[in-house]
Amino acid sequence: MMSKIVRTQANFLYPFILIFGFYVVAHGHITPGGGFQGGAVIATGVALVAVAYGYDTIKKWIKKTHLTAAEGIGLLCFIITAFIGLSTSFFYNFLANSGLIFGNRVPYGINPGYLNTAGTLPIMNLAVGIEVLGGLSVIIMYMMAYGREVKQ
Amino acid sequence: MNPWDLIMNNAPALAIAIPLLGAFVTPLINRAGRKAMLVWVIAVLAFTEFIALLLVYQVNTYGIQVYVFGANPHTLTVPPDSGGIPVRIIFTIDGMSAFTALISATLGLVVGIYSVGSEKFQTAQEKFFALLLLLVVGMMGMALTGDIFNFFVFLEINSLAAAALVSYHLNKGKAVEAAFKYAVVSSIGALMILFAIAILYGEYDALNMAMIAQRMYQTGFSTYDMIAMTLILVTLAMKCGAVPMHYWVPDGYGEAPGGTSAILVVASQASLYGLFRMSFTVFGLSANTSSLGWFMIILGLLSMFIGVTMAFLQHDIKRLMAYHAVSQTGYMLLGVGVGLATLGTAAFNQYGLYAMEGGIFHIINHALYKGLLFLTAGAIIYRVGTSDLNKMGGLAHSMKFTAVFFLIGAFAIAGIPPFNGFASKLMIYESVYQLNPFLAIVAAIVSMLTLASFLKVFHSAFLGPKIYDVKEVPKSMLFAMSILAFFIILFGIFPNIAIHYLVAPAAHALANPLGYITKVLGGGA
Amino acid sequence: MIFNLPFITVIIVMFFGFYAMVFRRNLIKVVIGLDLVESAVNLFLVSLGYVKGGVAPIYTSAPSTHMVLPTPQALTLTSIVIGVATTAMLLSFCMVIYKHYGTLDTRKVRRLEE
Amino acid sequence: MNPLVPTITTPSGVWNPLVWLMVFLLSLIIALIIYMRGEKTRKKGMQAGVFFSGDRPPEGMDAHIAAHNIGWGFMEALRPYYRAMRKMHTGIINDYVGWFLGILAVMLIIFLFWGGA
Repeated sequence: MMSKIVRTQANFLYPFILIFGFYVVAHGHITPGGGFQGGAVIATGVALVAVAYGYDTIKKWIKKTHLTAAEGIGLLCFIITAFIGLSTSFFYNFLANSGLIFGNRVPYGINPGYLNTAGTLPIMNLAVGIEVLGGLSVIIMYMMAYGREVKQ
Repeated sequence: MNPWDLIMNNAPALAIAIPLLGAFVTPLINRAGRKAMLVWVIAVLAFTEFIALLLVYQVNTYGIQVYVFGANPHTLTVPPDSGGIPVRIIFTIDGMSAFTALISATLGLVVGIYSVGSEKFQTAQEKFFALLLLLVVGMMGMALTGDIFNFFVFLEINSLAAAALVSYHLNKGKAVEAAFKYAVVSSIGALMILFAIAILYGEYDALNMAMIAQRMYQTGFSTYDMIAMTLILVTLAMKCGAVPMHYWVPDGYGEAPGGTSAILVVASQASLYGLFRMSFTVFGLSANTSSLGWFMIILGLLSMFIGVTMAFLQHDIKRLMAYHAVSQTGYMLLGVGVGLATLGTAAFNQYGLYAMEGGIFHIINHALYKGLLFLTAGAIIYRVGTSDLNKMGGLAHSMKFTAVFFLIGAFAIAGIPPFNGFASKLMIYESVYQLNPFLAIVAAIVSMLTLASFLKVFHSAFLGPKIYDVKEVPKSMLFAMSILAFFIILFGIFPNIAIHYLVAPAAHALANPLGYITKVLGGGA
Repeated sequence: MIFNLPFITVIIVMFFGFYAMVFRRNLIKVVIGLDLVESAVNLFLVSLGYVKGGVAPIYTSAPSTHMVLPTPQALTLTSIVIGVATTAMLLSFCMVIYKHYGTLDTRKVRRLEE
Repeated sequence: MNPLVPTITTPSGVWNPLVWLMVFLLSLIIALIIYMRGEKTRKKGMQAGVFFSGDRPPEGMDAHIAAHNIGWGFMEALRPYYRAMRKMHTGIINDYVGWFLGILAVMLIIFLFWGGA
């Protein structure tokens, strides 16, 4: 556990980092960024809290099994989305231009950035985001746990 | 659309999608119990094997197959609005790809069955099996892809999964040391390949192998191509374990758990496939194939000789076999290198093609018998608890089946007729000596030394008085070994089954890069 | 000349990486060297994607002409993802090695030789 | 080419495993016949008791020739070669990377100056 100043800073920054991470994930198909970057940003939030409070405190708040489950669910969503298009071809973008939830056409030229475009890409971005946030956080957690074991 | 058509149309994609799905689901299924997880893993591996057989059938029946991810229809390689460049991820399956995919799937299935017994008492088995499936994904992807960047990605999947598998038994840190070395060396190699890919992309504006080969052929071979080619070929030679860059091989294979070394052999052979694919299909049209061929021949000779003499020195059973893997890789490089050196001349049809067939036939033979030998070594370690040959003896008293399987594998690797090693070695000897008799002499001497060192292993591990009071290994391990032993004898007595359906299509596919390019780019372009 | 600056940087960074990998006798430094090489290759990929006068391929803020191809960025991104996985795995290996061997000196981490 | 015909034709000859197998079996049968025609009156079990100059015969690991003793002469004859090989296989990760980069550099030079294109 680090000093009071660091902990307060971490408390203050943590929600903003999370929100920024989810923003990057959600806008993956229209701006630079995407699932991996957003997930990595979220994982840095976890890392910040973990460093500020120390492993002993954080392991009560964040369960490794939940993170592993997030990893598995993200990967499954990704590959199942790829499998749904199989009747045409693997990874086929079956939602594109269909007008459904993500199916709008992307307009040319300057526009505010419509989220409901690009077919299956936002779904895959979300899946990757969940997977990466789980995966990177669990790496951090395991490394901290093992580091303590090595020290002893 | 009925399920059969779905599988037939999407077989190339399913070859990687099914093991990938299997790898992701394995940890979740493990919540329902170990038995369910094992059944799931074996089912996935068996289905992958089925898909690989289907690919071989499709290639032999309909010629080169092309599969484009996310395209409608799935054979649309060059979309009309792309400016004539294949922009999507393309899987191109010719004889050589199908051949490598079949070996990967087969050894994956065998090692999966074997590991059911051999990893019974380990913790975190679901992670082991997930990594095994990921390794199969990496090998299949390397074999099937027609896009160099994808090749890099699958190469990295292959290396990372393999390194993680090597470290699975900690073995007081020794296995982790081996895995660290393996991972560092493969990562630096993969980065060099990425550098080469960047050079090629900057020059030709494409990532598709066929497109790069065609544009290189049109504009001539430049210095940048030369640098890219050297980076790719040296790295892939290192990844398949050619001397003098073989140091990671004995570490990695020697410390891998149980039968996993058997699949690591195939993981290196996927790199060997990459070496052949790059040198024949991508660079073969433009570069000087004669000097490339001699590069492979010299690496092959060095690997053969240094590998086998270093193996003689070892007293750790798996490390000894790992050096033999280096040595046997030399035969494949020699055979195919002679083919490459004579490509385009009259000598190619005279003996070069036979040398290539011999080298490629040796790939599948090596996967079978070295796989069997590593499985027997894993069985010995499973029962005896040590891998030191100095402490072994008299195991044939109690482990009769393992001894017989070991003997089959040892005779096959030493080239004793009528096992399969003899058939491919004969093809190599009798064709390479026409290029230079020295090559055949070295190959024959190495074969003798191989027999000598396996006699040493057989004597010290299986013969002598009964020292260990052990039982035979579990049935699943014996079953896995018997599959490989069956194929060794089958390909030994009827070598033409393998040559006709697998080896000859692979050799002809490699020797015909124009057919590959035409199939992907659709004639003109 | 000024446009060759990224490529010169690539070469310099890459050689620093190679130097660290070949001459530094510490496992962590070897991993750092590997990451330097990786950064150099990524920089090379990104600088290849630059076109004079081109606009980043973002639909929301650009006119519909003069966009550069997003492929190099995608390649770099994939390479970064793989690099993260590799680095995490190598550092975990370093931790396990340190626990069992008590050292990170490459001359002592050699129980597997010959 | 019928895949079930076992004959391989190489540029310099042919190889048929079935013929080889038949010859092998034939010689086995001949050897068996010779063996069967041997002395029938020998006593079984007498040959096993070995006499080691009055000593008790060694047991277990002592009666077994361990792996490092096999092929000693071969390695002794090639001692300078093996000394060089031992020096090459250091087991240090820096050397592994160094060899790879060295071969890369050498091959770059060779391909750039002598052929390749």
